[in-house]
Amino acid sequence: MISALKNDLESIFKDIQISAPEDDRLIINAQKDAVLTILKFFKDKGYDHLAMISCTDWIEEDEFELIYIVGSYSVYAPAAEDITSDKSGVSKEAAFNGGNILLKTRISRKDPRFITAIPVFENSEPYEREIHELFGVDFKGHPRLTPLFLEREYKIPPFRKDFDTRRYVKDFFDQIPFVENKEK
Amino acid sequence: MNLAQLILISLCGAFLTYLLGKASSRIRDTFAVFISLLLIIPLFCLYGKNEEITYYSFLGLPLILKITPLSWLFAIAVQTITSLSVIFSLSYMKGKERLDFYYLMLLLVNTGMLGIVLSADLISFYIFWEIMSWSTFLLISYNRGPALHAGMKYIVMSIIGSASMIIGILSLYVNCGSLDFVQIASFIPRTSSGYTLFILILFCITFGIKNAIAPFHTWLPDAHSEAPSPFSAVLSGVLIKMGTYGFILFMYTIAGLNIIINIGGGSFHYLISILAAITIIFPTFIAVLQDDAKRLLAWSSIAQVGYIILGIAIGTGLGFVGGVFHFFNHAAFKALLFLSVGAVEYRTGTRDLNSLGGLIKKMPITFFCALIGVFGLIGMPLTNGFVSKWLIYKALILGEHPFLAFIALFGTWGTIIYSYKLIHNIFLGQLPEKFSNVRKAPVTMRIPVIFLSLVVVVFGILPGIPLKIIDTISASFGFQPQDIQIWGIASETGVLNMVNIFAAIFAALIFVWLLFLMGRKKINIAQDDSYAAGAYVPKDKYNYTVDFYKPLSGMIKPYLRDFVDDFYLWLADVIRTFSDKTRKIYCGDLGYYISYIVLFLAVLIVLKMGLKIW
Amino acid sequence: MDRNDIKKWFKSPDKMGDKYSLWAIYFCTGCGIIEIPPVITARWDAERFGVIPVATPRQSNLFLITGYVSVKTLRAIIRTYEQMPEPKYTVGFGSCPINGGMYWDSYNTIKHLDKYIPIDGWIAGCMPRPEAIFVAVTHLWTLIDQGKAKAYVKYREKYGLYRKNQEMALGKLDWPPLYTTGGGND
Amino acid sequence: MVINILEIIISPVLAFIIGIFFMGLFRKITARLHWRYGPPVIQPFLDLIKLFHQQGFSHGPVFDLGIIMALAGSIVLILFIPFGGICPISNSGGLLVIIYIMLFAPLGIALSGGEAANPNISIGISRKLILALGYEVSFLLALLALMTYYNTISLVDIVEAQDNYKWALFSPLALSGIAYFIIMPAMLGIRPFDIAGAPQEISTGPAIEYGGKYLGLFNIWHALSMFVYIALFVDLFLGGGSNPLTFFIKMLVVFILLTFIHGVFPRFRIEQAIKYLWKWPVIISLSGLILITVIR
Repeated sequence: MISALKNDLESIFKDIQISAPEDDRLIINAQKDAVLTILKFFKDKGYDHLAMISCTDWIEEDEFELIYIVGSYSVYAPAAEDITSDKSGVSKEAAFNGGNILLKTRISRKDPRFITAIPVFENSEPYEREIHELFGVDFKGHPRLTPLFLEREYKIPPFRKDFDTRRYVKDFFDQIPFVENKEK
Repeated sequence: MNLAQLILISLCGAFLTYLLGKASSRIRDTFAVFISLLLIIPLFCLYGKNEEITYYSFLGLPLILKITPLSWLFAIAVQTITSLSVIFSLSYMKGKERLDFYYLMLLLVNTGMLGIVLSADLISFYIFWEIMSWSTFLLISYNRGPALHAGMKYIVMSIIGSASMIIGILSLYVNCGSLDFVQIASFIPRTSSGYTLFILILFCITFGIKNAIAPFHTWLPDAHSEAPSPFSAVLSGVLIKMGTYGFILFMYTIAGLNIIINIGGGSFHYLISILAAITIIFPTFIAVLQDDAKRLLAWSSIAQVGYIILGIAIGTGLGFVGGVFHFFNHAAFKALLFLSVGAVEYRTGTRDLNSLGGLIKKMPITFFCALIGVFGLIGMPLTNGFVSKWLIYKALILGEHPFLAFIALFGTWGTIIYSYKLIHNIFLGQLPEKFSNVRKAPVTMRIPVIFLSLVVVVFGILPGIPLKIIDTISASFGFQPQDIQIWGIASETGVLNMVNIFAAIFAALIFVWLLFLMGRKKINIAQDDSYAAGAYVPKDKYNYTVDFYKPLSGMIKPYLRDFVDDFYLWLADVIRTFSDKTRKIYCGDLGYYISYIVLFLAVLIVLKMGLKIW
Repeated sequence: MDRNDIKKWFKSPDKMGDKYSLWAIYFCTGCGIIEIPPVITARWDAERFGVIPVATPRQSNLFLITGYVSVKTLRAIIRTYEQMPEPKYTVGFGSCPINGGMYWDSYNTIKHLDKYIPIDGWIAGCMPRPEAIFVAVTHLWTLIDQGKAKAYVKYREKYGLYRKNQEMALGKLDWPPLYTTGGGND
Repeated sequence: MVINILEIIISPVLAFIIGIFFMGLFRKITARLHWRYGPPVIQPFLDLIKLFHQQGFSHGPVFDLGIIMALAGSIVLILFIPFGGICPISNSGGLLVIIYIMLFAPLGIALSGGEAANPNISIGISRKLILALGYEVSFLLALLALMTYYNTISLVDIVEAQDNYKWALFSPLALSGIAYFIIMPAMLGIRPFDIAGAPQEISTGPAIEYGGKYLGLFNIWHALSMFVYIALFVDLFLGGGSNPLTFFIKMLVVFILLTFIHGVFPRFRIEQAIKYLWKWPVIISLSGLILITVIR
């Protein structure tokens, strides 16, 4: 099934690199503007569960990398050994090993802007809010990019590599004086 | 000052307020208060004297007014409650229009009730009964809109009642010749018991409708929640009790004790007490489900009236004294509750139990009086409600009616459930933002409320005062007199010493208060400094009032659909469709009319010939 | 645990009362709360010492701050601490409330908890075992006996400083200051 | 007259001591059920000492009045209940007055809880009142069976009628006695029915905002109400005892049985509690009442 998917993808989309290290995982590197169409393509194929959107900060190449992890609930994918021992009561042919798809894309670090994936997957809203708060990536079309976890405003969003936590603690928490005790 | 002048003064007093109203509202208000207060004094000094006066004769039948201990008690209750509600409506109805009409109707209702209570023959009884019914109808539908529907429902049922009363009066006139209570009372033992049963049933239908007993109660909740608050205090305080007066009148003065006991093998008064027991149970639990304060109180009135009729219908001296005393208490604390809900509605503009809350900080006196009213309703030991309920229960238990006693006692816990919901949703809990600038109730509203709560507490601690009056009534009806002291009842089967209980509770309160002071000094904190699991209390969203008894209502709601009301509405539909069909006969075409006449004549001829056509 | 020391009872019943009925508020502040269930149930039974978990701050007089304190939880800890009636005692579990522990350089945890609320005693260990908790309780007893467990008095007297620190760390607090004049009203 | 005043002073003090002892025993037995040592038996007494010198927060005058009224109601209730030979106020009203004075406590706590303006408290109070509605049915049926069987409404007569081992529990009133015992946990508010004060769900319901001395008064009230309900059961169904010692032993037996029930059962949800309370105890007490009316 994975291999069938691979050639469909290559036929439809031009400049994407696909690699399949194991039989149940597919890693795709695509361009910024192709991401939504690929996501829709996978959704129609039964991959209806967006497990995670995560972001890594390639500070040397001055780029952010957004990773969309898509899995499928509708098609039950039992663990490998179930198939052999046939305990799971699922006939062999139907045992489609859905696995999950990693769709990676690169956006520039200086003005990190990207479009929201809510039209395709509604549940991507909190993930994008989190990435906006902790990396500073702005998702156009997102209904509410309000702060989610953090208590305070940060000049540099905390998960970026150039955010120096030690210095932040020194010039924020350590400024708060101790309440000295009388008899000390 | 004889009775006819009394009625005359209150009647033209009513019309005079209407005329004065044209001049200026201030004079009208003061005159209305003056006239209603003035009438209490002559009534008060009529105690003990049994005056009688035939003020008019109609078709050869004398119309008589007579004062008896029973009518004295009812007259005093009627007059005080009406004057209190007149004082209350001075400021409650300030902004509203058509006030002259309102005061006229209120005083007319008062005249009607006084007339009923003082009349000694069926004609004047019926006249005043109609005055009362019609002026109540006009008052119920005072503020337009849904009130008209409620008024219509009320007037239809009371017309049915009056119709059955007319039939009773006519049949009595035909058989007995005269309509004076004394003659009828002497006539009843002579006739067959079937006829007395027929008369009793007819009149009990009338009084049952007015009294909102089980099958005829459906008009009361709508009428109460739509009527203006001061009038609904009168309506549920004393107006319903005219039905009770009628019951007592017919069961004891006219029919007499021993006839009632063994009429139909003793089944008649037992049937009424079962009906009364039913009226205690299901309205109490419907009241638990209500969200509108006045509708809740209306359902509770039906339940409490069940207690009164239960007390009267058992037929023992103790039960009768308990029933009449409960009438007096219910008039006091139910009017108190309606007036305090009216005061809350006047200040906050709403009486929906789901959106109110925390008003104790803004209206402490109204809260305290409403609390005493609720304690009276439940029957807490230091209030008058407890003494009357104790009497009824003792009569039931020692009178070998354990199941009736169980229903009455279980009704008490239903009363606690809905009356705590009333107090909690209006006065306790967080004060919403929009009520933060609510002011105290105005003085004219606080006077009646404070007076009534004093009545509830004083007669609770010293029940001897009213009980002695009621004992003279029960003695006049042939019950053996109870041994009544100032502090309660002393009889060999069980002593109730209210002063003793008051002393014990007071001493315990003082002792616990000292224990309370022994601890460390308390610190007063604001309403939003409450436990919210570490979070700060959110404004306006920290109140649990919507659907207060959710688990209970989930279980009892399906059983409590008001079948009787649906039956009546279904009956009304059937009659409407039937009359629609018959309407088609009058199609306005002359040819049809002639054919109807000819057809009818043919039928007559056939009948006349005894169907021997050939 | 010399219980029948009746003379001590009559001399200072309030101290003894505090000692032998420490009611701890059951508030899970951090990762250390996993140590509390074994402490209060059959395995180690804190009720022998009179320590029982209670649901609300109003009823409690012992506040166990178990584990690291994140910035958001600090808001709830301060709120709960201020709602507790005096005399109240606080015990910090593990190294994180002392100086941030292994989150010493994190932007989101509170380093020195006693900058914000006064602490009576600390238990070292990155999640102290139940025996250590009982040692802390008995140590707290000796502190109460010597009258040194006066953190709530310090909080009352230096409330202005504490409040300033809290506002520096958390920004605007949405409840009014507990003591208005800086000095407490007993 | 002097003896009467002496009795009026002694019986609440005696009730307080027994109540506090029962609370201590309660925690000790439940602890032993959990295989742990549990606090010393005098622990509730130590808690009271601590609570009374701890600071109390008040939400307004009705907040204080409510808890004072609740405790005063329980103390007055003790005066009405014959304890062994001692019965301070025996001549006014009998069982009917007792039923109505029992209303002081729930209403007092409901009022003070309502004033504390906390939704958890309101939920606790509404659960407590619904639960009371649940057990009140069979409680009233049991009492009515007793009153009609002995044809009196005064408790003292009922106790005298059961002298020299004619206990009501073994007479035709056995059914009502069993029904009364089944609903006892609901009346005392212990484990199978402690929905109103569930610490986990609504953080102890009405007792949330009670601080120092308020919690002290609340604990004293709980101890006294436990004493009252068990004493009433012993008086009504177990002959009431000629001297305080036999009375105390009977109460102890009943109490220990109840603590076992408390230690073993999980907590009902409020709907389950009502369904249960309106089914089994009502069937038993109703059949008891019918049996009594048939016999008399």
